[in-house]
Amino acid sequence: EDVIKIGVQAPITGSYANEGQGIDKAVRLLVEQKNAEGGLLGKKIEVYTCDDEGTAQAAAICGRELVNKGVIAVIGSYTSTCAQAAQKIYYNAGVLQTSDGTADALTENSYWTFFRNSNPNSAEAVYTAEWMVNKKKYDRIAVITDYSTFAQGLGNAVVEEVKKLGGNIIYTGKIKANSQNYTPILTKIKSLNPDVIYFSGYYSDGGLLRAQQKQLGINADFIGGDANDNPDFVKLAGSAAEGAYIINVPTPELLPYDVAKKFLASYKEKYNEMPPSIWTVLNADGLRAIMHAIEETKSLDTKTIANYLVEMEPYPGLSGPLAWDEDGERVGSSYLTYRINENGNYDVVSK
Amino acid sequence: MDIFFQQIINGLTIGSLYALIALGYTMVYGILKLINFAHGDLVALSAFVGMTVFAKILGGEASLFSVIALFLITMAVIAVAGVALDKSAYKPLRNAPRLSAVVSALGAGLVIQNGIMLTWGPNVNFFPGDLVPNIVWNIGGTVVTFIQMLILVLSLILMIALYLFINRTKMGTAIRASAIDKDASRLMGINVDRVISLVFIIGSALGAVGGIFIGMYYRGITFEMGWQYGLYAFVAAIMGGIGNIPGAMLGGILLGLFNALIAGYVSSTWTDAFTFLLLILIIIFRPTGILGERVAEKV
Amino acid sequence: MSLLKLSGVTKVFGGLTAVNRLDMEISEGQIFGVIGPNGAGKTTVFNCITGIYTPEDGEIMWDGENITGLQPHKIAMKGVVRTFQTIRLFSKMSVAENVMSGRHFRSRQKWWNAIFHTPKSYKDEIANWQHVKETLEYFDLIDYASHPSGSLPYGIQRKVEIARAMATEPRLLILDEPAAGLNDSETLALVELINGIRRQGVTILLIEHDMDLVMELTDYITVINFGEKIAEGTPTEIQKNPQVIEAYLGSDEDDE
Amino acid sequence: MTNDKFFVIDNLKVNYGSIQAVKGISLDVKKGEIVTILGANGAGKTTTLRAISGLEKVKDGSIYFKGEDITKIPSHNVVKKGITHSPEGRRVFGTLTVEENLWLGTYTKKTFDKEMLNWVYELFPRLKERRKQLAGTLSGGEQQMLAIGRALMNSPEMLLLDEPSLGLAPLLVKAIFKVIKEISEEGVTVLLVEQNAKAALKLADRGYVLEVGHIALEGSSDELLTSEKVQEAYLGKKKEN
Amino acid sequence: MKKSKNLLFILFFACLIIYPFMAEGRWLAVGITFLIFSIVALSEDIVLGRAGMFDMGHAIYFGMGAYICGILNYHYGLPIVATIPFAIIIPALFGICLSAPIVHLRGDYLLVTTLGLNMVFLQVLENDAFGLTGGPNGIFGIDSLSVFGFQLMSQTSIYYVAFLFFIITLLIIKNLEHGKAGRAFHYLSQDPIASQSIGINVRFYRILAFALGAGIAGAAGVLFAIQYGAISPEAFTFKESVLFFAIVLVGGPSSIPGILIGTFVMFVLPEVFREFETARYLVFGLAMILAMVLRPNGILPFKFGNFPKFVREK
Ligand SMILES: Nc1ncnc2c1ncn2[C@@H]1O[C@H](COP(=O)(O)OP(=O)(O)OP(=O)(O)O)[C@@H](O)[C@H]1O
Ligand SMILES: Nc1ncnc2c1ncn2[C@@H]1O[C@H](COP(=O)(O)OP(=O)(O)OP(=O)(O)O)[C@@H](O)[C@H]1O
Ligand SMILES: [Mg+2]
Ligand SMILES: [Mg+2]
Repeated sequence: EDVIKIGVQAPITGSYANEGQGIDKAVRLLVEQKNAEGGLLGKKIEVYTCDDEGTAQAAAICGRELVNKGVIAVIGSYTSTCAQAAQKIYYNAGVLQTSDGTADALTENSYWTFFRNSNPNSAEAVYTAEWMVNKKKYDRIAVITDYSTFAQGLGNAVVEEVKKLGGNIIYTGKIKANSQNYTPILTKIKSLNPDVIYFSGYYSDGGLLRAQQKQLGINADFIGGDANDNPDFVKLAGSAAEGAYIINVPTPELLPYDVAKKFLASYKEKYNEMPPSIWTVLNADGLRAIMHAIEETKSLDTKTIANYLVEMEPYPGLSGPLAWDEDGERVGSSYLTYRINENGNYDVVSK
Repeated sequence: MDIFFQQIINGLTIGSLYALIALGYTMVYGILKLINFAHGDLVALSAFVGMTVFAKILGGEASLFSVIALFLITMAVIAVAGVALDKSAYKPLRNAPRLSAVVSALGAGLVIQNGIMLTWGPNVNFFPGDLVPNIVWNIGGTVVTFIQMLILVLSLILMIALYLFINRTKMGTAIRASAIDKDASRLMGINVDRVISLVFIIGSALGAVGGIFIGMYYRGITFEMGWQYGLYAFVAAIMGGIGNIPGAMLGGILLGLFNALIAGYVSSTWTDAFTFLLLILIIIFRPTGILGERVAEKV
Repeated sequence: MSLLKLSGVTKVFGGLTAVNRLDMEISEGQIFGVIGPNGAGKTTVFNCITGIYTPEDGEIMWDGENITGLQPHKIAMKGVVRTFQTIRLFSKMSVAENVMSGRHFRSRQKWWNAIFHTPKSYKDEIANWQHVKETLEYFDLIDYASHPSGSLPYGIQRKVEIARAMATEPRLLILDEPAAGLNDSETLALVELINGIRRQGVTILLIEHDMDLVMELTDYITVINFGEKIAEGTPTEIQKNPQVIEAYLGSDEDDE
Repeated sequence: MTNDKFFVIDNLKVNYGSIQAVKGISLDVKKGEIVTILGANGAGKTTTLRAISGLEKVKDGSIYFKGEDITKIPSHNVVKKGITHSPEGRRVFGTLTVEENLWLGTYTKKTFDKEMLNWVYELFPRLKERRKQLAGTLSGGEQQMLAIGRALMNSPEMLLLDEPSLGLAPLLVKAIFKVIKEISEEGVTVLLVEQNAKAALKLADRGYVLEVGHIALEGSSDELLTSEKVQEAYLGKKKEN
Repeated sequence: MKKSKNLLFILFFACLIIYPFMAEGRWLAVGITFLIFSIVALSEDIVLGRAGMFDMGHAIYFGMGAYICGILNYHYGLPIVATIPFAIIIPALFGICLSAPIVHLRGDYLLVTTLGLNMVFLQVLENDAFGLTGGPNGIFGIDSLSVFGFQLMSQTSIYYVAFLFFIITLLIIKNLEHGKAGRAFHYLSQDPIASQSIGINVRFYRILAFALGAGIAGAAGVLFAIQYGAISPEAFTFKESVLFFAIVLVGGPSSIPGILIGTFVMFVLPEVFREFETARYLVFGLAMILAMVLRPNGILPFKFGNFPKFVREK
């Protein structure tokens, strides 16, 4: 074989299409650059993309397809559910997988093939609880999640961590994503006099929640989990966006590292747009780490590569130092809290 | 106590949106005995059309004139779309088994939904804000906004007008007759094809009002949102007694209130389950809905 | 003892009393006629007997057993089977399958035979089709066996409906206006057919507006008007009854 | 020339899919006449009437009314020309009241003719009694009265009646035939389809006998009544004794 | 005519048998899913096509079978084979209990009620009822099927297991067609009042149709769980029910070849046209409309007149 095959499993269509397409674009950009340098171990890299549509069922089919194509590593998927649905297939086939999925369950099985390139929900939850209970000293905390794997995982973890710190959760509830009308649940929360409303779901609902919160005259603070970090949050919330907090790892533009700046510049040049979110960058990091490991070990044996990834010294990533523990969990976290100002821009308020 | 009244206001607002949309289901059902599964997607389409009409044709400046024009133009466009939908997907199936048209409607829904996605993109779009004054009344802790009042009052006016039209005018009686027996109606001199088109025009235009309200009230609009509203409005129509116009209004309001009260007092995680259990109970005890006629089959 | 006995049967729709305290007694082997103006409640009486409606009041005794309010299929299984005023065939199905439907409760197959057949259920299936074949032959319908019943001429459809009812091997056959829509010569054939069925020992209860047929066939007649019985007796008695003439038959002067 | 005739059908053909229901029939009706079409079940009588009022697509041939070709006119416009059709099987509007049904009979008219309504109620007192009842809950006979009454409400020039005596009590059959006579005397031309051959021929001026889509016989009522063929096929042997 | 039909059937089965030797990877997975969906569609057809009840919640029973298999295996450690009887019987019982109060409803009312039940079912799954369903995640890591100590892990072996289930389903439906119950379904769907009046217990047979349909769909659920090793609520939403509903109608209600073609058109073709990407569902919707307009009774409609020849002979 004189080519190295890399798979991308991402939602190219469906609700998360732009995120999935971002991952695909980033991978193709990196591969193009690498091939221009003469390839990996002297071999050209080929990319195979499979659209998992953001559904578990399609993801399972993708898993089989990519394994069959003979890829040695798969980048993706964007959602935890899809990453998880194909995880066992890659494990059985000995194919490496790196995903930004944040569900804690992804590393529970300690599959040696799996490497998370983001931080798990639990890490975000620890940070969030710490910030809410110890920094802001909120007394009455209301938590809202939606029905997605991700949001429920994060929401439940936050509740747990807050309780660990002795915080007071006055309400937990679920909304149905995209149902737009959240006044019933907010009215209920209003009657409980919260200091803060924490929402672990996605921006498309978060923006509306914030707008409707203000409209109902609820004066509590609003904190959105990482999935609220999207320009549309501000557009949806309108003037109500001001003062809302969002907790996330840094946005691509805020990344301080030189490698990151270079990567973003070439991404912008090639596609005439910025990556849709930090998740694109994280997945790019996953690929970069794997390529690095291949070069260091001079091997295409996935087991060897995996071992190297677990043992390697932190490697400079776009999103900060890259290193993994033996469960495939990324070591170290870099969460930030932003406050949205009256112009709709982010101010970093806490690291 | 203020949360109770707040929930009532919440419920009435969303309920009258459901009612407006439900009228489209119920009218088409009445005349074609067809669950027009694409109606919800027409509603979604109207929000997008409204957004574009406002930005591109009306110049994006909010004024009393431009808002009224926004409504009228969008209603006209969606009415035409509704008639086109009927002519292309349902008319060829008038004499086919009933469920064939249902499948065709499901297909048409997919077409509209994905047509929206291809035209306006898969991401959230934004309906122009501040079309109406941003007035908020706070009555003893219960918050009511201008847009809520607008939705409530305008919906009510439209529904009453429709009711009178159907029951008091000759054209309205022709609609009711065509709903019962098309051939016999033709023999009375009624142009049934035109009556059916009229029904699609009215139903779609009312749906368009609903769609614009959704855009104005929530701002963010997505290509998939039609399913959600469509399903609830359809449930409302069934609860009230499908084919029955006051039933659709009652069902819509009832559903809105019920949803708000369940989310407020029982559980936000089980609202859907409660809603559908209510529906099932209503149907079991009143098999043709709350206001549906109960004509025993004559043997 | 009477085979079927109605006492005080009353059926109300909203404010309208369609059948009012009706008594009727049919003996085994009779051809019993029910006549009366349109809307008198004749069909409603039949619907009460066959369980489609439950009467508000009164009692229907079948062979000494109270069958008031029983479900229609239970009543059919006791041997009371009917045809309808407007033909109700399984119009998309073939004539043979229509007649086979009459064999349903005579068939000995169990519900789990829906999943797998046993030699016994298989034999039962063949035996019932054999019975269908005989019925088709009796009614001279064999040529139509595989025709979809809905596209057949009206007269044939009437016959299929009677054949279907007869396939259940009923004790009482209830016919609601069997001659409606038939022309005179077809009606004549129908008379023959009904006489033949009577000869098999089946009791017959029928509604009919064709007075020639009623007079020729029936042994005994009940006349209903506004849900109430206004007369009963043999055909000749009825024909002379002034009340019946006034309410139903009309006098002969009208004829010319 | 067909123009001077009141109503003419010329070589009419109608198909249901591949089935030929009407295979080329020609007939004509003069103003003020009662003409009856007789025929066995499935002969194509109903199909012919449906083709006249535009409910069925005509495959070939033409229909002229007062010199005008109405073959391709949609059914709702046929009514406006002055032809109303009381269909087979009553087809009343079940969930409308009796009175609403009658009202719809005047749909093409600008104003509602109260006198017409009173006349219909006079013809059928039962309808007056039940005028607020939903038509679907009427008995078969009552519905038939309503169907005819509804057709009369349009004060037609020509009335198509499809088996008006179907399922009616003898008294009512007589009544309805009497009404048809009255209607005709008021100048309405009647084309009557009937199973009840004897009664129909007694009433009609002329008749046509239809057999599987063809006209088998035609003539004045007296001719047909005495024709052996008609005697045998439609009146039954029993009439001999 | 009859002969060529038999020949086509034999050809079709031959193709199904050798398919795993010709396809691999994604296409083999598509083949397995085709078999599974065909089974579900055939079971939906018992209720919708044959008994004429507008069931738009069939994904409930399919999902129930899958979840019962998953739960018993994952939480209680039962081997997959041992879960099969439960995955058939429990959905069948649910089919009885859920349908009993609603089978008397007419057409569209039944449709919306079953659709509603599907929504309730989904919410039960998503809310992780009794801590068993795993919430929106579903259940991951279900064991593979092992029979007599053989681990049937490979796609090919799963394919043949599905094929076996498929054949059994076809046999059941054949038995149904040639017996009292199957005919009763047709009678009552065309005219319940006439059916009652000749002694058919309409209610009993309606519920029986649901029970049968639910049981078979439950078995298909097991196959689904085996194939993916993972189950999550999104595979059993009311949109899936709509898919099965549409398969039956596009293919031809009551017609076995029709339904197989329907499954092919509605499930396999979209896989083939993956290249259309974003426009795919638009094309899919257009195809649904077109299919119905061109073939209102389904692509291969069912023909009545199924009875032994001797009946017709003089
Ligand atoms: N389901 C129903 N709801 C309301 N009224 C009904 C119903 N069924 C029958 N009726 C009324 O009951 C009366 C008797 O009707 P029925 O059908 O028994 O008459 P019938 O004697 O059979 O007449 P025909 O000879 O015209 O068939 C009629 O006035 C009819 O309007
Ligand atoms: N909708 C239809 N589809 C197919 N065939 C039809 C249809 N309607 C009628 N036919 C057939 O056309 C022929 C003529 O039918 P038509 O109803 O005109 O007869 P008719 O003389 O009115 O009979 P009847 O006395 O029974 O009313 C018959 O063979 C009938 O089966
Ligand atoms: Mg009657
Ligand atoms: Mg006719």
